[in-house]
Amino acid sequence: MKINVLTFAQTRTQLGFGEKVFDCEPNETPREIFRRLAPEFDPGKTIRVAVNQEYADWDQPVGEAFELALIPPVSGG
Amino acid sequence: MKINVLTFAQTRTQLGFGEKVFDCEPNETPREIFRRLAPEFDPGKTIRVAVNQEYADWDQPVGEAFELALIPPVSGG
Amino acid sequence: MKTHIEFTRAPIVVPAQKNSSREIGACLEFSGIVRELEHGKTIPGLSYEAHEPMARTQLEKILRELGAKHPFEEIFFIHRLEFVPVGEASLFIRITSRHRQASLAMMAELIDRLKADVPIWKNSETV
Amino acid sequence: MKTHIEFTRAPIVVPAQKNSSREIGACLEFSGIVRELEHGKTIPGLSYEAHEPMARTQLEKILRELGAKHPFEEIFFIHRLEFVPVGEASLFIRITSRHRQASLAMMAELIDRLKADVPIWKNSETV
Repeated sequence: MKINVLTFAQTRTQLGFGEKVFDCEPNETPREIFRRLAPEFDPGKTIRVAVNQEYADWDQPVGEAFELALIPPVSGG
Repeated sequence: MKINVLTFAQTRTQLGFGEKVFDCEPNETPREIFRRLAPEFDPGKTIRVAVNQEYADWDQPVGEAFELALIPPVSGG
Repeated sequence: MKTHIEFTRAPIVVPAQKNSSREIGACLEFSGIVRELEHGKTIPGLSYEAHEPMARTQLEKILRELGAKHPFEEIFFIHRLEFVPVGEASLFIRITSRHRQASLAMMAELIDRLKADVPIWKNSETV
Repeated sequence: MKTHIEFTRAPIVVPAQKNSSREIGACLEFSGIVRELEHGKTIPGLSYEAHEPMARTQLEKILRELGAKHPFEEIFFIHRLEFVPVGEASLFIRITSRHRQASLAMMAELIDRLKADVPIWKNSETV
């Protein structure tokens, strides 16, 4: 299946793209997908992941998700 | 000495005037002055008194005060 | 910390916004509006009276006290007196500060103090 | 409880005030303004980016959650994106409610939640 991967702020710099479509399997977790597409990238404890625009678990399979987004610490306002 | 007495809201209705000049002595307290000029009036626990535009004690002599005001519970805003 | 205290018998005119400093990060404005129902009764408006010089003195004291805890840049405080029809503002407060927390805490505490200690009274005028 | 959420790339235009109900007693407005000093450095402004659809979803969820505790009449939430020069607003929030407490609590908690959970980021642009 295809999944749209979005990055923002410092994660866009780290990964070198803002939006890209990747292949993945429904039983893959966000952590596994990012390990595959950006082996150097470590989310640490501060970067969250969103699946279909909801905060999600790094270790929960993505299922039929259409979108995966890296959410570094936010700073709106 | 002369003292200017002000009343507001329900105390104006109770005393029947909004502003009036009275004679008093520096060693009289607000309670004594009001007992003399409005014997029926009872400040109870909710009506405060202001001497020279500062909240004051009902039982403290007024001294050289120029103004005595009855301050029923306030409701601005 | 600049303060402006005003009492008016006409509809409140919100003062123009000009930032006095490039370090202001928050501007908070509150309008208190007269509601149609007062203790379950429909009213045309509220009438306000004040001991104006004492209200001003008390407000200045309260602003000094609260400003020591919540440093602000500038406060506009405007209270309308006499008759205020339903739907119009009886009170307007603007607070500017570097950080939002000071404005928010200041606003909440200032209105609490206003309603406890500043000699202003409302009387509902029933039809 | 009506909510309006808007993202704009132009200077924020404060929406006209029309009271939707004669039972509104409080109108609270917050503007978040870009300050000149960011971590001790002078900046010309800040650039904001957002995951816009997710930011909107998160805000709607937060407004539902907070509205259950602090019943409000209407909320306007406007966040500016891209470059915002010093002295201009990056954020505008208007909350109307029957009583002031709901607007004040809502405003404080909404901004806290915005700064914790809504996918919007600022980047300072140094000269």
